[in-house]
This record gives sequence, structure tokens and C-alpha cells, in this order.
Amino acid sequence: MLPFYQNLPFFSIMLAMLVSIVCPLVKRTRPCYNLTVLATAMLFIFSVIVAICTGLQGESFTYQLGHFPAPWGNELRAGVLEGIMAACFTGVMLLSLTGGHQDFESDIENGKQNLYFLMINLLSASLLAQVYTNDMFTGYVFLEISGIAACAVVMATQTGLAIACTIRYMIFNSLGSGLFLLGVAILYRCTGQLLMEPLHNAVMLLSAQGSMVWPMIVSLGLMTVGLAAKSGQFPFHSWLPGAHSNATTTSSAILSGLVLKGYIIFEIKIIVRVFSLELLRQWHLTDILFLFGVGGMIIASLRARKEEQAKRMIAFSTVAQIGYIYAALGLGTKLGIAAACFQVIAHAFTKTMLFASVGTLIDVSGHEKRLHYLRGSARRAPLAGAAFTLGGLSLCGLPLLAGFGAKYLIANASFYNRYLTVAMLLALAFSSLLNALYYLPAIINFWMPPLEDYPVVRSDRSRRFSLIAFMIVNVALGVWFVPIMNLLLHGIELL
Amino acid sequence: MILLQCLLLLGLIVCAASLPFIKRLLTTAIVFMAYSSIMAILWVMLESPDLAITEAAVGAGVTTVLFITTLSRIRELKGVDDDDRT
Amino acid sequence: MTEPNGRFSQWLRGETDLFDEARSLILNQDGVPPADPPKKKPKRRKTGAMLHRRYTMFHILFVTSCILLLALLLSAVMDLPTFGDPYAPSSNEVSDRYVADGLEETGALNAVAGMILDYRAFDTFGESTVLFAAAISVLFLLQHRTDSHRHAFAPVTTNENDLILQTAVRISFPFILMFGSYVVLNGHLSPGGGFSGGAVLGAGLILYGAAFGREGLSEKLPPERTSRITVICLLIYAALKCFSFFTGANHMAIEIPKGIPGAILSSGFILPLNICVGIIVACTIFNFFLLITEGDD
Amino acid sequence: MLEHIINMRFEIAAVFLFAIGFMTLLHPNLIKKIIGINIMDTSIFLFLAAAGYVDGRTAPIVTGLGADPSQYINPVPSGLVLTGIVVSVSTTAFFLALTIRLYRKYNSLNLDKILLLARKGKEKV
Repeated sequence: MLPFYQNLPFFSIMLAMLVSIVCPLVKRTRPCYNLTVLATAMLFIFSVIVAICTGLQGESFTYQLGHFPAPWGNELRAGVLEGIMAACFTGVMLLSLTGGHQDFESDIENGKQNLYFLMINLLSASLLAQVYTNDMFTGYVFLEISGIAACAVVMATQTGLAIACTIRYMIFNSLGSGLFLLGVAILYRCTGQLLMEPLHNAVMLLSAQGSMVWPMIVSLGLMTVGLAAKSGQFPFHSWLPGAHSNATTTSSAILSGLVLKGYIIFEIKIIVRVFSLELLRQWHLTDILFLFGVGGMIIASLRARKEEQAKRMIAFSTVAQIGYIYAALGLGTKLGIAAACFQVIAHAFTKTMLFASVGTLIDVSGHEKRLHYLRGSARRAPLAGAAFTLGGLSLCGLPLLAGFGAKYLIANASFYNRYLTVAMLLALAFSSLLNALYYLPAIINFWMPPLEDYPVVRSDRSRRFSLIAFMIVNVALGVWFVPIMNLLLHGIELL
Repeated sequence: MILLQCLLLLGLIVCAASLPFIKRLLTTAIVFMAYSSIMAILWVMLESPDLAITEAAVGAGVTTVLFITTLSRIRELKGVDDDDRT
Repeated sequence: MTEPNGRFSQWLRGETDLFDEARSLILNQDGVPPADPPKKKPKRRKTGAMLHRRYTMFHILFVTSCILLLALLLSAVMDLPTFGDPYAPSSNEVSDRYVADGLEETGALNAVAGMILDYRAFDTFGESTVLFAAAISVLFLLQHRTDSHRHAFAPVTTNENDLILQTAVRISFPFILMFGSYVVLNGHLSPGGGFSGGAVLGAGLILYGAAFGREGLSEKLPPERTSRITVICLLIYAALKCFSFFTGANHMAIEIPKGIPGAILSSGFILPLNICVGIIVACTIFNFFLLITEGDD
Repeated sequence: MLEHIINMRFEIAAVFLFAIGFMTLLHPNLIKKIIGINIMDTSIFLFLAAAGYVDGRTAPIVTGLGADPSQYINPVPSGLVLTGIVVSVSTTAFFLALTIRLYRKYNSLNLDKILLLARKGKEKV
């Protein structure tokens, strides 16, 4: 009999799927919202248990779905890294959901809010599946699910611009998963395996013999480009600002904080578990990743400065932070991967806090989106203003905050790669400066005396709790980033 | 047998390549139906009958019917559907 | 100390905005800033020519990346194992077991149905959820906001009583249903299965819906009912598969009777799963058709 | 070389179809973009299913117990493609629903024109 905690990854995916399937039967909004929050809380508890138990055991386990062992049947695999990532994703989902139940009623039609919660549950199900899966085709299926669910969440407000940005997002989604499936098809053609461990052995055997190396490079390139297109990486990011700025406050927080990260974790598992890092360095694919990452960091930050709307500015800064992650992946060392994972966690918490706080600031100042008219809105909603300030400073790299931890770890990881150290440090410094050039003016703008006095509106109590929780976690990440880093490094060893 | 497969593949490529140049949207839907039917025949030649039934029912049948009903909803069928104008 | 009316001290008193380059704007005495936001710098309006130039640059980039992708793929295809080669790496011990031991492990004669619904059933559960998510988002987009004015469901063909179509459908509809249900029920014995049979059933329902319009199926199968049926089938599928995954993972040897190979009621869970998937696919496809023709008017 | 091309006809055709589908994405009309995405998907499925075919073998419908695997083709790719076709139907239906809503609001199928109108906030309804 398996120890009980090994069933938890399977239970958490099935729970999320079942809750999302049941949602259309629950007609009214409140019970559906409570069901979603309860389910996300249970997912968070399950993931924390998985992280702790695998941490104590010190080794990852595989969970065989069905009666047939690995290469024939399907399989889930969970370890310390997967546990931490799942706990972080479900935790952020829980906090952003508890804060948002007022703007569901206002933004989404009353007859269709249970369908919106269905899509949110599907997003958390596909996030967990991408973290835990050990099979490439299951990964493709859950890429599709999170693609369709994310598009449905973006168009929930049903305004003209939202639907136009949704169809653009859907085109990039289909393109991304099409390229990924083509990569899996070529890999299946060369090796005949679909599960990650036998695939790894077959790839190692083939690269040792030196036969069919070029198709494997092309297949890995296609998979990376497909996942980069879906996670809004630099050359394929044109859909991201429109999609993330036209969604409701909670959904834009979930979209940019979590959905993009599911694809990146799946990318990290493919890189580390199927093609080992040495192979990537040998094929020089890490340098291409590094190039695109740095490009994303610089150009997206430059583009963010020209934005007048608050949400679009933050969406462009998301593209820049995704560039950080891909640049850290491009360093090609285990330390670089651990730094990328820490950046994923730090960005998930910081970006969700930013979107939540800007949403509150916009609600308080009469739904005015442009930065100039949001002037002085922080004085009307001090907690949201403080959260935005903390988030902005964290992304600029102020010490004792999560952003600084991520930047420090990426810089530290770059010392182990002789060629890229200088380039990485320059890119980090320049993009941090650019971040400061558009976050600090925004922060100052929020705290200046307001133009005309809007009636002071008390931001709803639950949003207060989630903002405070985000701030605490941000500072905690900034202070204890070294122990978290060792945990992540240990997790990657087990991957 | 190989010659027939090559001809069908050429037919596929011709169908697909002609799509951007057709002006009327209804014609593109019907060319897409032809494309799916040829694909269904190819599945039979590749010895996978499940795919042939699915592709025939889904590709040629349902997808094209959805396209045509969408065009009728957009009132394209009344001959006003040069895609440059809309 | 900074002189009293220096820019910084003025900013401290909140009179000026650090970023207004246009000093004349700031110095209007009553300190009320202009109504529309002073632009950071005059925003160049995207003239037609500039738009055109940006698009051609985007097109060139797109075409070159497409040609590069084509060259990459063709060079990769040249190195792949040849088509139809019996010793290709993909026909290895994995696929041999699906065919060789497939019958006694799953009881299904059709190795593909055995693989989809028993060996790798988690993918198919994801598949049905993809269909369900698409059906719900189309419902989300096109469902009637107010059910009060249920718009008369005009069939695609303009005149209602098109005799030829209706008699043709009246003759062929039962055979389509029979063929579709045959394909679903015999999924584990002959080629077909839940997806193909469901698609055939869905296409048959669409044909009936298109021919008979209002008093046809859309009264008996409105979008709410089809999504309820889909939810029930998905729950049955999830229940069956959770049972077999859980018992499989914990190595509980609970034997599901495989029946006599070749009989309809054989191969354990595959038959009920095929029926569930068939119903899900048929309902979803008919739902798409119904919503696209009738919804949101 | 020509012999190799004839031998790899399915894969080369799939790659060309993928490129053609990728190119039709360039067309501003929404319906053409959706058909382009459909062509890309079916070309990937053609590539995947061609991986499973083995010369001189029949469809994987076993007749009795202990079937000899050397007589049947590889069932794995046709299983994957079967689920893939259903995915492309659902994405197409979602696209078409979005197109109808956009046409209702902006009376146009040209995505570039729609985005310009949407940014200027000109909704017909």
C-alpha cells in the first residue's frame, strides 16, 4: 500500500477537475464562489503536505495512474520542487480569490458567474497537472485546457476590446500548442517514448550514438518556442498586454501571476528531466534562451515606460519578468534553474499583489484606467497604495523584498557561467533601472495630492486581508531567500 | 498505391494553398470540406480506420457546417462576402 | 536650503507635477492643472503611412520566420527514420504490448480503444474536459441573456417547409442514428469508439436540427439540458476512472470482469466509458450548432 | 535523394501543409485565420499518424488472444491523433463564437480593423 501522502497529487488534480465540472449545476453565485474558495484551500493544504512529506523523505515518488507500469500507463511524479511550486500556485490562487468576490458581481453578468468560476477551477486543475505530470502528451492536453480556460477568463467582462484581445490570445495559444505538439511528434518519431524517464534514457542513448541529433534539437526548439509563445516571452508577447489589462482585477492577477508560470514549470521539467542540462549546453540552446530572456527584459521594460494605462504598464512589466526567468534558464546551470524557480515564486506573489492593488485603486477613483487620473488615489485607499508601493519597489530590486532576492540569486548563478556573467549583470542592472524608471513615477503619482476629490470608498474587507498577506509573504521571501534557494536546489537535484 | 497517395497529398497541398486567394468565404468553407475529405481518405490509406471515421464526421461534417452557419449568421451568404471589404 | 519657489519645494507643497515638461502649463496661477493629461511627450498619431510601414515590416518578419521554420522542419524530416520502416524506434516494446497483451489486459479487440480508455485514460479524461470547457465558453458567449424573447429558431435554409430536405432527413435520420450508436457501442470490437461515434451522432442531430428548425430538437435539447447531460456523463467518467486509477496505483488487485472477447458486454469499463464519451461529444457538437445558429440575437 | 523524398512523402507534405497553415494566419480576415489554424492542426496530426504506419501491416484490430504484434501497425499515434482531432474542433467552435460576437459589435471580419476600432472604443451595439 502506498503511504497516504503519495495519493495527494492525484487527489488534488481530480478535486480541481470535479469541482469545475460540478460548477454549472450550482446556479447561484455565492455557493459557487464558496465552493471554489473551499476547493482552492484544500488544494493548498494538499500541496503543502506533499511538499513537507517529500522534503522529509528526501526523494521524489511516482504515482502510477491505472494498473499498468510506466512506459505503458500514465504517471504522475511529485518531489520537493513540484510540492513547493504547487503550494505557491494554489496559495496565490487562494489569496487572489478571497480578495475578489465584489468585482465578480459588478464585472460579470449575473447569470454567468458560475461559468466563470468553472474556468478558474479549470485553470488551477491544469496548473497542478502541468506541475505534477510525467507524460508529454498529458502535458499537451493540459496546455490546451489552460489555454481555453484562460481565454474564457479574459473575455468574462464581454466588452468589445476584451473579446478582440481574447481572439488574438486564442490564436497565439493554438499556435503555441501546435508547435509543442509538433515537437512531441518529432521526439516520438525519434525515440518511440512519451513518458519522461524512458524518453530521457532514449535521448541519452541517441545523443551518445550521435544519430538523429538534429531532429532532437529541432524538436526541443519547437517545444521551447511553443511554450514561450504561450507564456508571453519576448518575441511572442504582443497578445499579453491586451489580454491581461482587459480582464477583471482578480482574473488579470491570476492570469499574469499563475497561468504563465504553469508553462514555465513544464518547460523546466522538460529541460532538466528529458534533456539534461549538459545536453542543452552542448547544443547551445541555453545561449538562445539567454538571448531572448535578456531581449525581453530590456525591450519590454522600455515599452512599459510609454504606457499611459496602469494595467497595461504592469502587463508589460510581466513580459519583462518572464524575460528574467528565461534568462536565468539560459544560464544553463542547476543554480540558474533554481534562481528561475525562485523568480517564478517571487513574481507570482508580487505581480498578483500589484494587479490586486491597482484594481482597488481603479475602483476607488471612479474606474479611471489612465495613470494621470489615478493621481492621489493611494490617499483614498491607503492599504492598496502601500501594497502597490511595496510591489513596485520589490520589482525594482529594493533589498529585504522578494524582487531583490530573485535578482541576487540570478546574479549569483551567473558567476558559474564564465561567458555570460558580464552580460547578465549588465542586463540585470539596466532592466532594474528601467523598472525603476516606470514604477517610481507611478508610485509617486499615486501618493501625490489628488486632482479632484472622489468620495472615499472603503475597499472591501477581504481584499484587505489578501493584500496584507501578500505584503507579509513578499517581505518573508525577501528576508529568507537563501534557505528557500537551498530547498529549491535540493528539489532540482531530485527532479 | 504510392502514386495515388502522392496525388492525394498534392491535392491536399493545392486545397490548402488556394485558400488565401479565394475571395468568397463560402468557397473557402467548401474547399476546407474538400481538404478534410481528402485527409479522411489518407487516414484510411494509413491503416487507421478510427481516424478516418472521426475525420470524416468531424472535419468534413461538423467543422464545415459550423463555418457555413457562422457565415449565414454574418449574412455572408448574400454574395456580399469579399473578405477585403468586410 | 532650496529657494522657496524651487521646483522641488513646489512639488513638496503638491503644486506642481514633476513630469510636466511644458512649464507654461504648470504656471497657471490658480494651480488647477489642465483638464486633459499633459502628454509625457507629444504622442505621434499613428498616420496611415506609418501603420502601413509597421505592417509590412511585421509581414516580412512573419514570412522570413515561416520560411526559416519550413527549412528547419524539412532538414529535420530528412534525418528521421523512413516512413513505414518495421525497425523504426517508434514500434518498440511499448506499442507491441498494446497489441500483444491488449486483449487479455483490457478485453478490447480494438487496440486503439484499449489504449485510449484503459492504458492512457487520463489523457482522454483531459480530452473530454477540453470539449466541456469549449462548450461552456461558447455557452458563455452566445447564450441568451434574457430568456424572455426566445428568438424563433430559423433553420439555416430560409423557407421553413422545404419538403425535399425534410423528407430526405426523415428517411436518413434513423439510419444515421443507428450507425452512430453502432460505432459507439462497438468501439472496443471494431474501429470507431466514443469520439468517432459521438461525432457521427452529433452530425446526425445537426442534420435533423437544420431540417426541422423550431419544433425540431431545439425544444427537446436546449443548451441548458445538453450541458447538464455533459456534466453527468463527465462525472460518471471521472467516477469510473478515479476508481481504476486509485486501485491501480495502490496495487489493489480488484478484477473488473473482462467478459468473453468479441461480445458486446466485454472489456470491463471500456463500454460504459465509450458510451459516456460518445454522449459528451454528440451533445457538445449539437450544442455548438444550436448556439451558433440561434444564440445571442 | 528523389527515392528518399518519395519514401518520406507523408512527412514532407505535412511540413508543407504546416507552413501553408502558418502563412494563412497572416491574412487579416478572421475566418481565414481559423481555417489556417485548422490546417496547421491537421498537418501535425498527419505527421503524427504517419509515425505509426508500418508497411504491409493492418489496422490494430486483434482477432484472438496472443496476437502477433508484427502484423499490426503501432496503435499509439492513432490514439493520440483521435484525441487531437477533438481538440481542434473545440478550439474552432470557440473561435467561431468569438467571431460572431466581434461581428455583432464591429460589423467587420478584419482583425486589424477590429482592434483599431476596439482601441478607439467604437462599439456598434
